[in-house]
Amino acid sequence: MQELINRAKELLANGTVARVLGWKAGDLPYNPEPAFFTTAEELDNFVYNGFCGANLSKYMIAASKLEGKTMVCLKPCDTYSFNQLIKEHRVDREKAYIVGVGCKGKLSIEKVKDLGIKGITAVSGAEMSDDAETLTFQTIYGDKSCAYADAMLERCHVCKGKEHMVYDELIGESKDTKDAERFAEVEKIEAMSPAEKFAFFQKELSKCIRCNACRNVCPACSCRKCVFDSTKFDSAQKANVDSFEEKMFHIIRAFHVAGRCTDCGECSRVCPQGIPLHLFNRKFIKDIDELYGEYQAGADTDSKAPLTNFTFDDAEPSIVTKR
Amino acid sequence: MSINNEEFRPKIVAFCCNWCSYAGADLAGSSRLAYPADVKIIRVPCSCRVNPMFILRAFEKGADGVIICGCHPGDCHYSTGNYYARRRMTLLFSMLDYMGVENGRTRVEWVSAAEGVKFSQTMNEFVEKIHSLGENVRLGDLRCKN
Amino acid sequence: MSSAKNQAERIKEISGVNPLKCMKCGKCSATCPAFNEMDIKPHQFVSYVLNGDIDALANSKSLWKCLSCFACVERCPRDVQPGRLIDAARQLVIRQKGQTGLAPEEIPELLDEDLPQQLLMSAFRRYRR
Amino acid sequence: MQRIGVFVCHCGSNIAATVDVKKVVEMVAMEPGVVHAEDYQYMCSEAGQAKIAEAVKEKNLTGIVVCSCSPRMHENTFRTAAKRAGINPYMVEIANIREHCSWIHKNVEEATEKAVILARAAIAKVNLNAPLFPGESRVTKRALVIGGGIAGIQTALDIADAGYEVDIVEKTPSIGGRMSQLDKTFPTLDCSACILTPKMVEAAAHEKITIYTYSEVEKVSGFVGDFTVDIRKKARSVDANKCTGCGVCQEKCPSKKAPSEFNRGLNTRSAIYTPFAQAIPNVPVIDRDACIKFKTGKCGVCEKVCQAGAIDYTQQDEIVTQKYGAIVVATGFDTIKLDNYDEYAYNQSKDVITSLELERIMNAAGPTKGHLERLSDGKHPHEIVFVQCVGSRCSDNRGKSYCSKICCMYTAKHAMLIRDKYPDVNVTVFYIDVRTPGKNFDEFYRRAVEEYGVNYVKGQVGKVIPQPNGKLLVQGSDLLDNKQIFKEADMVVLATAIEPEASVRQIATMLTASIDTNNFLTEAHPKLRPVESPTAGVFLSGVCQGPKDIPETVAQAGAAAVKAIGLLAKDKLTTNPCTAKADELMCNGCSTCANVCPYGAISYEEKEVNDHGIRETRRIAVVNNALCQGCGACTVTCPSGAMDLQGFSNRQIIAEVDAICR
Amino acid sequence: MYKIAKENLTALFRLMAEDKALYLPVNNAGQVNFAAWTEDAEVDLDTLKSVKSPKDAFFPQSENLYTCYKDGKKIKIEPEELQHQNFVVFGMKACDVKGVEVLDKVFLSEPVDTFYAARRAHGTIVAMACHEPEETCFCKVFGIDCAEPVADVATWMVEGELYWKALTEKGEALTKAVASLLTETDEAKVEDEKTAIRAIVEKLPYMNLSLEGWNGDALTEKFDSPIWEELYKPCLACGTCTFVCPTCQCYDIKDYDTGHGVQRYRCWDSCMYSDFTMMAHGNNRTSQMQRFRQRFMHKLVYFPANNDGMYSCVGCGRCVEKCPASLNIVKVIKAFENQGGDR
Repeated sequence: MQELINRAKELLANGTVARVLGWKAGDLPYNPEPAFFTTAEELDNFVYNGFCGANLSKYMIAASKLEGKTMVCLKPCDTYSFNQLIKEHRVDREKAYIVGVGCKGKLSIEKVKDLGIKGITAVSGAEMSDDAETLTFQTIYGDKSCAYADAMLERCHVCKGKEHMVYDELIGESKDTKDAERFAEVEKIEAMSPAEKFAFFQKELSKCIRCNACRNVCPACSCRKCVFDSTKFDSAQKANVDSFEEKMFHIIRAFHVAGRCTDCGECSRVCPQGIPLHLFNRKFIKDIDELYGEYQAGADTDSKAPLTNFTFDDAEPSIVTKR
Repeated sequence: MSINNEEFRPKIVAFCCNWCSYAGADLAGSSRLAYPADVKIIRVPCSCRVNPMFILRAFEKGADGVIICGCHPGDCHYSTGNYYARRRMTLLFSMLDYMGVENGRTRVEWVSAAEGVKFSQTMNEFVEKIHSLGENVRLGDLRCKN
Repeated sequence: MSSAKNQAERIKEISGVNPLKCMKCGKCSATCPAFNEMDIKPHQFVSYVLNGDIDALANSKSLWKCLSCFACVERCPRDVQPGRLIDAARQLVIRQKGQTGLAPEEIPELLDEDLPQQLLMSAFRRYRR
Repeated sequence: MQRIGVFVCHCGSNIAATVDVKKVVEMVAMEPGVVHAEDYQYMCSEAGQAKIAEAVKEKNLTGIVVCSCSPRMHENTFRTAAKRAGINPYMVEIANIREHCSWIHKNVEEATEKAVILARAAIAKVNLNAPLFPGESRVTKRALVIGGGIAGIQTALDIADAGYEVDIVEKTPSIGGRMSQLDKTFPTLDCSACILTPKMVEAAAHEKITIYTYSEVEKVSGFVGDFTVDIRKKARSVDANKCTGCGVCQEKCPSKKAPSEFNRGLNTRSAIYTPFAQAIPNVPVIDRDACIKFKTGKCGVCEKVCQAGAIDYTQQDEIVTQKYGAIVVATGFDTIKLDNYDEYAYNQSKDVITSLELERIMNAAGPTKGHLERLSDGKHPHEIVFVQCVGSRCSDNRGKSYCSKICCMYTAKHAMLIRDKYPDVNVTVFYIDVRTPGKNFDEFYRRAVEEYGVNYVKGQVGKVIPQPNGKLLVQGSDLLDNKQIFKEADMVVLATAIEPEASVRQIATMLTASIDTNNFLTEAHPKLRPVESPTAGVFLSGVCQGPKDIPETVAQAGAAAVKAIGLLAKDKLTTNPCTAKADELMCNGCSTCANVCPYGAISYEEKEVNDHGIRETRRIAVVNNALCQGCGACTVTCPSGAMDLQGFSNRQIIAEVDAICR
Repeated sequence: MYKIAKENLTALFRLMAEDKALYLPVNNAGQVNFAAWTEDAEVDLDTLKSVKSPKDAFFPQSENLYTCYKDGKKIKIEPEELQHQNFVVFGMKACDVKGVEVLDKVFLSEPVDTFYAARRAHGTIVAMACHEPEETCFCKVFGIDCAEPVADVATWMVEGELYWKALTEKGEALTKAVASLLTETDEAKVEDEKTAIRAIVEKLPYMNLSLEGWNGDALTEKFDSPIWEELYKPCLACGTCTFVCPTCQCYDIKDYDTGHGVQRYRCWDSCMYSDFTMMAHGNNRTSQMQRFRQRFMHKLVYFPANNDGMYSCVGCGRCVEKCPASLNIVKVIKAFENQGGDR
């Protein structure tokens, strides 16, 4: 972390960048927030630890409009999003000085709390410097601990790997934290009967409060005006009046990012109701991989996206009934 | 043969591309090839004009089945439209299936302007399928039922 | 008849070959090193399977004359791969007879340093299922 | 709110027998926006149209719904009627209650109910219709022909004869193309040069034709009627205005080791060269890779011997920018590479040749001065084997899946010519099928067999094995005799598959013309529009569209010319108003829509917008109405819905859906 | 003071649900929210905070107002029925109860919101003390005592028993209705529990948060502060904070075409949304900074200005827990405190 701060100060000082986009220490041990830093003093509040899960690439859309370059800290998986944004002309590569930061798996405070750890006042083991296997918490109800991996975000268990897809320089080491099959959950649902599938999604989506956090955090959902906020489709609804609206919203949300979604997992991370939203996106990814060939959005900036491409002998839609 | 109100009368929306399938439906008409009146056709320039939102919208508002018809692959009036439609619909249908919607409720069929018989047959089959599936309860908006 | 049909299906399934793709150019026969030994020629194999005449095929000399060199597979312009059909037919026959011509235990004593590996593989293909 | 009039047609009894039209009128009258509803015997008749006009006037209608036959039948009729009555023709919608209703249903109650629903959908749509106006774009009265082979020459001549300016861009130093490399042509056996050269000369002399040889298309922008093209004139190093074409430079050039492209590399040429004697223009080119002056700085022989002082070593590439109304692609073909076909020993023996190489050998101006001899040792051959379908009709990935179409005929030609000139030579042709559809084609082939004694063997060659004695052992099958044949040949001629000229890919990309998996350009419709590309204003001539022989190529060249002339003859183009349109404030500039547009109609502009008081420069999609054909692919790929299709807008279609489902 | 053993709670719920609707914290697919009680509902009284606040019970996320439909050429209007069935909300925490008080200020002052008023009239709140407050809690800052909730009935969960104390007439009535299941007891255990809770509260990190300078008079100074420009930047403009908040009261009114008529309904709105207060001419808040500022100015300045100094924040800490960008009202208050507000 100190290396990052030093480098950021250096880049600010020598005029390479006009600002730094990273994370600022929060007021609790686990809630750092994305932040822009413009001076060396501000950088004293810079933090980078296991709780810095936020994918900063989307903030670069706004930063690309600003004067001068922005040093942005991107984790390996964030760089896929950044590439995808370059591809869609939403960020300016020239305006970014990308520091690829190391990542050893990011933590979910929700998972920690699910383990019964509450009243947290201090955390150790979440720093990037040590390779702790265990997280230790000081709480008002006594000291608690848990395995690092048990507190990791779902997405880190299916990590895409420790390579950065785009960067100007790399600082810090990464670890491939993959210990689960990416499509295992999707396959589990696919194996269910239609009634079970329906019940599963109905139950999950019944929790949706239409807060739009999943959409707003998504680097692929970068529309100036979302179709669900627009009058053009007569689809601008804010309420969960009836279960259908959530289905419409979530199907279309996933469909609109199909072939563009890098599977960064931010949607599931931010959902206040813990809906496994990645299950929608990942279903599309799985289908695309199986039907149109392996495709990883954001692995490059010039390949043709699966939904803006075709081959003459693509599968017919009836394949759905045959599988 | 009078209409029995008790009987399930499905609402079926058929999106037909202007150049092949709509003409195929016209041919079915001029050849007097009957299919149930439950099918209502919406004319679109090309199957690639069909937005997944239109399909979900139809289900929301009470449709029991939605079928999309376009030119045969390779025969698209706009040369490539139906290829895009094919991918979009495949993914959408797969998602609906994944969410537990009965997968016979949606269908894509390629019908050329010369295939009046195929059009009529397809519609007969599709209506029959929807009859076997019954009313669409999984995707409808309750407010639209009365 | 129906069993012949089944057998034909079985051969297609084992080999993964679609005999309908054959355009009857004869390049397989043109290229076959064992052509003269064969009573049913490689290109005929394809049409025999196509026509479901499996008995004739099963009883042919060709089945055992094919060297499994796969020259026909390599050169077939339509990707029909007659060699695989022959292979599959042979397999079918061996399975039916429940015999296995070569046991792995026998290999070491048969082994000759000058023997090409390919021949060994070929022998396995032919004599053991 | 619109003021809508609904007109329900009886169509005699066609509709009225099954649909209770009075009931329909009664029901639709209650729909929102409807201020007038009536029925009539024949809405399309003069009297029916008059009723529409009358209602428009009396009730001040802004929109019209006609419940009648298919819009494919009378949409235009009613649009015209509306226009005459003073409302925008695009404010008319048709509810198809004949083909889609009365003709297929028997139960009156059911059919009437459906007719009402179809009418409601049309009314719901018209409520959201907006007047649309076809645009106009100008037409530059000049055509570009890419490729100077027989296809390009013929197209250019036809267009020029109609009185329009035409430019031909040819990448080699001379026009003439593949046909100039041929010796004789089937089925008449007349000499290729004798029929081609006059056309070349005519094109060169035509006052309306400008020929850019040794030139390539570098960039294309614009759209139908108004293309702007950059042509790169490669440096020739010879001043075409000064050169007299005397040929001394070529004679004296000390560098003579460059392989001759014209002779398929069978012999060599000088560094300064014209590809062949009848080249047009008859101005040589210096091959800078082979020229000693360019390589070492020393030499300059050509400059010294040129009396006209035409040699100019300092010449640079030049870019010519020109506007065109129409573009014809005539890029032609080449034979495929045989690297994947080791079994034919093409790369191992000089005596295994392609048919095109045989053409050069047979030609008096060719490497052997027209004598049939083995390239390995110059000996006269006695046994020649022809192999058909080499690389054609291959569904594996070594060759091409299609039939090259011309091989059967030229092989018959070659066999016949050889047997005619050298009766001592035995000719064997291994064939899979002999395909001779065409006027006098089969007769021609039969003559080869019956009169010239060419030995046709039904079967393919499996292998060609060069022998130590210099002969070629051909191993083939004779399927009719069920035999394997071993034949010792002196020469083997391979009927090599043809494929589109490699440069066509780049050209297609520049033109946004689509291309199929074999790199042939796609036609707008395989049956009905075979010489047009789906991209408006781009036409296809010759083999770039698919394998063809000379007469077919010439016929297609003429057809492409007529299509181009038809376009150039117009002063203005009327554009379809049902085009896509991007909402500037919603557009993300992500380029997704442009990626699916089959017409290249979408481009991007950095544009300053005022988004509710926030002024900023944004990348925004702009649709070119002249190019957009209104398919709507872009509208669905646009996630925000910024891209919409006029006449079939999202809201309109949703309104129809709602009306049907309610 | 009464008590009931934890294992008898199901019987209690069943009894209450006999003639009333009963809402209480239910675990649905891993998340605890207030929902109607059913026999197979997974009731969870241990989780401190439901994801959404229980304000839905009185101010649902969406509710129909009236329906218009066509009768020939005429249009008929059918108003939605007001709440007429009694209901109980069981398990609300002290902060959530205070949240309802905030909503009362909005909806029960003139003009009275009849839909809300009907629900308040028919609803009985059974509150529960917070056994183990968490680090995100800061209710004490707003004068709330989570050890002793003020509602129709107050309850405490101590050592496997629920202690029950009616505080109002409605509470007495409810107590009477379920008296068969309750046994009388003294307050000794509850007093210990209160002490214990208060001791924990003292240790919470946010307990010393100072609201100095936040009041109705601070308008111009706070509004014009440059701090907002920095603070809002990570904000994603989602509505999480507003939708989990027990006091957010903004709603939008929309129409839904059912095909048979048009339903006019209202649904929660969020000041974080770009179309918040969108009017025909556009929006009077054009940037996310302005919308972000609106939320906090409303809670800490505008609302107290109009409601005798009452803040419209109750320190429940839900936004602290749920904000995807880790922003929250505490950080805002602290930022002003650290930087002097008008830097």
